[in-house]
Amino acid sequence: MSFLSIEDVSFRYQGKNAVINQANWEIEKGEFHCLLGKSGCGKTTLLKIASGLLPPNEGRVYLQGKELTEPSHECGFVFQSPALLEWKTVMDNVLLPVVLRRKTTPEDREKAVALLELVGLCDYLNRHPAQLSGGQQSRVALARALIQKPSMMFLDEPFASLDAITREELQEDLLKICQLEGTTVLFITHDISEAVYLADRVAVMEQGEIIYEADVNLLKPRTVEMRYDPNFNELCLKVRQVMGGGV
Amino acid sequence: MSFLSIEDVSFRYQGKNAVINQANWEIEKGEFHCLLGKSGCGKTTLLKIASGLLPPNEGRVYLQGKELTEPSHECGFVFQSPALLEWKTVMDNVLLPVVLRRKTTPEDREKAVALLELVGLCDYLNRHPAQLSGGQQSRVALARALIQKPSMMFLDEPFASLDAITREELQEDLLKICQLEGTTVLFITHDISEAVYLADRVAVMEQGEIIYEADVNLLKPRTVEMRYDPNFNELCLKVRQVMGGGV
Amino acid sequence: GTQQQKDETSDRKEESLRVASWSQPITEQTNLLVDEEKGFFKERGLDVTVIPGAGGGDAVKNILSGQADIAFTDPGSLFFALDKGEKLKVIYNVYPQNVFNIVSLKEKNITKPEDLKGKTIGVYSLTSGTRQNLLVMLNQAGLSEKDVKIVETGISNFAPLMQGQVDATAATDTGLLVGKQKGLGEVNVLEVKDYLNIPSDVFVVTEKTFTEKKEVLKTFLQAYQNSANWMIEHPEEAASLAKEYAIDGKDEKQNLEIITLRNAASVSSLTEEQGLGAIDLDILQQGADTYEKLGLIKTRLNMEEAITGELIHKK
Amino acid sequence: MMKNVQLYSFLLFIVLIVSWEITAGNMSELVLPAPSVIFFTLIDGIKSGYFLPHITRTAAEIVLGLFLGSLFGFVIGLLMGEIEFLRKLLFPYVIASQAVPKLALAPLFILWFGFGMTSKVVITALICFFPLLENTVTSIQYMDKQKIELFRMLKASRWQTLIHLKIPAGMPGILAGLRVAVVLAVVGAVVGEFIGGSEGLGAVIIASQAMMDTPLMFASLLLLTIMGMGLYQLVNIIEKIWLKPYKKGSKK
Amino acid sequence: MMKNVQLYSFLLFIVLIVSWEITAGNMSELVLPAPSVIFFTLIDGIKSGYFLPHITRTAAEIVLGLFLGSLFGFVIGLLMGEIEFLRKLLFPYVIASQAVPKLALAPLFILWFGFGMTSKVVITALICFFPLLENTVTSIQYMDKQKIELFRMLKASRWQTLIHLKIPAGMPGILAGLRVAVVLAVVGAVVGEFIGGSEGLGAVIIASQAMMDTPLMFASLLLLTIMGMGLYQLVNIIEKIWLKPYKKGSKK
Ligand SMILES: Nc1ncnc2c1ncn2[C@@H]1O[C@H](COP(=O)(O)OP(=O)(O)OP(=O)(O)O)[C@@H](O)[C@H]1O
Ligand SMILES: Nc1ncnc2c1ncn2[C@@H]1O[C@H](COP(=O)(O)OP(=O)(O)OP(=O)(O)O)[C@@H](O)[C@H]1O
Ligand SMILES: [Mg+2]
Ligand SMILES: [Mg+2]
Repeated sequence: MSFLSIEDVSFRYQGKNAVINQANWEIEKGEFHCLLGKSGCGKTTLLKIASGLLPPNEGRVYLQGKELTEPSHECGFVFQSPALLEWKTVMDNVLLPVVLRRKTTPEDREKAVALLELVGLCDYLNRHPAQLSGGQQSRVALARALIQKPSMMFLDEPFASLDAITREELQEDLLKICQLEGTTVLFITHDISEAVYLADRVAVMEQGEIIYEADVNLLKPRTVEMRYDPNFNELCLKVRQVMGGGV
Repeated sequence: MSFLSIEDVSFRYQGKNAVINQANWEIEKGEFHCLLGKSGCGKTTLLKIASGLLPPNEGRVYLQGKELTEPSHECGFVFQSPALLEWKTVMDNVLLPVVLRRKTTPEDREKAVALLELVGLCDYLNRHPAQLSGGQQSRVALARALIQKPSMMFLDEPFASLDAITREELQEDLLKICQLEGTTVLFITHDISEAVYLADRVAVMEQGEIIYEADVNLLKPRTVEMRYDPNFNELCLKVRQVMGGGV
Repeated sequence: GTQQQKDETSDRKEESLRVASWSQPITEQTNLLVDEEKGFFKERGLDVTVIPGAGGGDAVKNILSGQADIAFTDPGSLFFALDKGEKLKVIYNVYPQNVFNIVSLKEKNITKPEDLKGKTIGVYSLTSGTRQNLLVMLNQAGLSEKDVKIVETGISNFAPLMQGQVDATAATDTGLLVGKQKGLGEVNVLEVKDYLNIPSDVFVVTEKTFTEKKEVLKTFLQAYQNSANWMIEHPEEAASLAKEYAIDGKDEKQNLEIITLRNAASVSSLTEEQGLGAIDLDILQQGADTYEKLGLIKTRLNMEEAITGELIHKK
Repeated sequence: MMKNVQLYSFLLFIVLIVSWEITAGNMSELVLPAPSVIFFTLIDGIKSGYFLPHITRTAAEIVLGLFLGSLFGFVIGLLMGEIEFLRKLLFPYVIASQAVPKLALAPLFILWFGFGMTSKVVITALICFFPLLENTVTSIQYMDKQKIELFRMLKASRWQTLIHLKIPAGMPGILAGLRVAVVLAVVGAVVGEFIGGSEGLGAVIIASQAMMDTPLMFASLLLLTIMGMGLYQLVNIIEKIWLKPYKKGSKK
Repeated sequence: MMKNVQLYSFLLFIVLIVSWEITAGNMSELVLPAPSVIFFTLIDGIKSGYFLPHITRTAAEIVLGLFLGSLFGFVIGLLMGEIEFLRKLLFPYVIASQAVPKLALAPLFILWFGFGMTSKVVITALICFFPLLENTVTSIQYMDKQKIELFRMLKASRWQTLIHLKIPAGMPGILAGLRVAVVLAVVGAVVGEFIGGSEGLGAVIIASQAMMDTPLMFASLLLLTIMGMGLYQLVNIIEKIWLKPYKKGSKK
């Protein structure tokens, strides 16, 4: 039984054409899957369906064998835009998922500080979101998702507004954390090499359909050198071609 | 005389440490400059100062020899987040700069349609921003900046939320348009190869200072093949190193 | 003589005259409201406008501010204004009879003013004549405001009486009439006029208007006398016209009863003698003195200065 | 669920009316007339044409007063929202104009605006202008900083920024102010008529009180409520049309 | 510029007072008393202790009525904002309660709540509850869809979403409603005292009207204006403290 399975899911926004068309997908426990696709092809929509935020018009989503009809306690989500609460400090934004579940403890605060340190924002604890740069905001959103220690994570282009260096550091950190906690991940990105580097399996969407999927046969844990591995480059090229790009 | 020149500019947000520290920069007419740097290093701030949105605490900015104290009519700006007006359709959002200047003519509408076609959104004219995907929104913002035919463009990570393929197409288009109109461009990105591919000159910022600058000696117009040119790769690597990334 | 006068005035230009009333256009003032139909004023070359108000004070203020020429107001408001040093003239006594009374349920056994001691008494509003007349009545019985509890009950003042929230309530004769129709049971009524018959309403003008517009005022008063006479002689016609011209004139039968009451209040032994509108100086002076004694006004008023009967067409 | 609203609404209405009828049965008509009595009074009054001139008059005052009041409230709200100087300068007078009970100023209003319809319209306008002013001032102040920067970059004039950004973005709040204003306008017109009106539902209320015709008073109050509801619903309809694009995607 | 506000404000005040003084000079004191006269009446009344019990009484009614009214307005606003069913069900009664002039219902209020302070507090509460209700309903409805999704994803209960998202995000609008409410509360208390009050500034106004002591009436109106302004400023101070984080970066 897969951890998450998407079965024959279709979706249309009110009165519009189908945005997701008969999509199928399975993720085993602890796997890291990446979803690629052109802008507007339906990645975000599929992710919202998979997480229970949107009910599909057709088909079903199962999480650990149970049909998913609403978001589950075990899932974390990083949205495409940071969605921080402007009236809370960075610290309080990160602690939000905890606050909603129970009283925060000093350990929670320590955990939050550690996560903010991880994303390189430990000097910004008491700032408000409007006082952060774009990339800093998206890192706060990432820290907020990680504080729940979810067993399943949905990440929608979490690194899109980060520079190459910071992004690579965070990729490493994310991989480490997920491996440590056995987190299952569905990750959207438009950076092909990022997808291949992170994923156990990549998929490409086009106009609401999953048109390509492939296992990534690279050793784990990944190292920076692998980015220059011929296998790696080949797979990247293949994905590029599927997505419709020339050489 | 340079088209835009930034002289000894420093800036601090209220009561905080300096975010921009004695920055100097010159752009000649028609040149395409790219600014790179880690997230939070001050790129957006510098761009806002250069465009006259923020007054520097120290130093001056000159546009065509005149000191810049407020945004100029000749400049276009693409913000890091799309900043679309939710209550207007895509079409009206694109036409906004025109509406603010004069009555729109049928030619303006044709122009807008052409630009939306360019960014791949001609089917979405009558949608509202909330009905678009993240990447589609940022493309609308780009079209909005282009409709003014500005002689100077400031672009803050305009392609951050676009997939590799769409991004490359738009890079080509942007270069073409700028060459045609002789537009001077200051472009922020965190994709090193994008910077090198697009720019006549690249600069790297770190903690509010410009720590590296280099001319890009590649032929113009750029072709896709150049991305695999050894010169190109060497420059990318150099920039990477300056930014603090390993090999 | 009337016919001749009519001819004289009809070729003159219409003189406009504004009467500030203490109320809205109500049934009891029908004679003032039906000029369109009956032409009491028009025929004499007067174009009379009635300005509504909320209380006698408004009427006085409206003549003081020049918004009106004649105030249709109560003596209380008159005394207050004179007390403030305003120069006013009473030119006509609209209702020589005091129409105020104190009503209590039979079982309370209040038959004389002395019985009011220690009771809770409702008044329509602190601004209204009900309160002042209540005080006058108490004063005649040697009581003061401190001996009773006065509460404001709003204009539907019989409701709290019936509900038992007040022991007695100050009202007017028309109010009592309507109240009885609405099922107010057996009641005891103490009439203020039995103790001190201060007039209910008078016409007042400023001294300036008095000197400048004597002739017009004279004509007006004569026309008003005619109209009042008409109402006394033809109460049914007035009652049916009130249906159209008065805001509260929906019920013709009730109109007739109100008009009858007002007709009765318009006449007194003095008016029998001298004609409608005759002013009794003594009683107004007594009234002013009582007000002063009650502490309602601060100065002693000499009413002789403020009263003139010279504009009234005598019998 | 939503289809049931009508049903429940109707049921609640019936329950209220019936309990009112029962309560009123034990009480003098002077205090609380039964709904049936009020209803027949209303029907009679409408049939006989008694209410017509009063309704027309009051409606005219409400509409005019509301128009003037909300226009002023909106425009002065824009000015005060935009110009801090004006905000600080005018605010004491605005508060003064609101904290003072209009009933107390009757003679002044008559002095300044005559005893005709004007004074009532002015009072109505004065009463309903404040909620719109306050909401406009507030709504155009909390703006997305990014959008303000966009408009600065596009060199929009202050006026253009208002028209194209601040007003549309603040519209939900402004309309909330308008909804409060329309309801207050009804009260305003009636209070205006209390102060020496000879026509209009407010005058009818005063007269009916004097006549102790409580059913007539309640019938007038009922008419006023209906007017208030009608206006409120009108604003809702305007909102639905105007704010459609906001709701797209911003509400489920 | 901003330092000059005080100066200009003061100048405007002087100009208004002087022109009032001049206008009043040509007019009967009964209609419009001069500011100097009002001022001395006020000082006298305060020194002699005449005003004290009335001020205390009215202030108590305002504070209590405001507290109850805004609490109810806020809570019912939240309920009606959250639950469309309640919104549709209750709205006609809310409008009815507002469109009806309270003065007209005096006898009923006295019947239900007695002659004491209760009826005044109830009227005050009833008058000031509407703006808060309306603004609360509106403010918690226009929410950023993304944030709503965030809270759904975090499995926040309806209550938590209110507390942590909708109320803080709607706070500017809610406070605008509160500002309208505090000013209306002043009017409410006074209107309440018109109906059968023997203490309080409203009763003073009525009594002074009856005795045509216009300066006393204006002095009372002045006191009411001062109360209204004080309350309004209090809300502004609360707003400044509470909304500091909103303004950071979201306003220049
Ligand atoms: N309004 C503000 N108040 C205070 N500090 C701010 C404000 N805006 C930005 N900063 C700080 O200034 C620094 C530079 O911000 P800026 O937005 O210029 O970064 P950036 O280089 O554009 O980053 P990114 O790539 O993440 O967009 C950051 O450390 C940020 O926290
Ligand atoms: N609320 C909406 N109503 C109608 N159509 C929508 C809505 N949201 C998205 N769409 C459309 O659905 C399609 C898929 O959107 P989605 O956000 O899933 O794309 P995406 O793959 O995430 O794109 P991107 O990479 O740009 O974020 C797009 O064409 C978009 O225009
Ligand atoms: Mg997306
Ligand atoms: Mg930036």
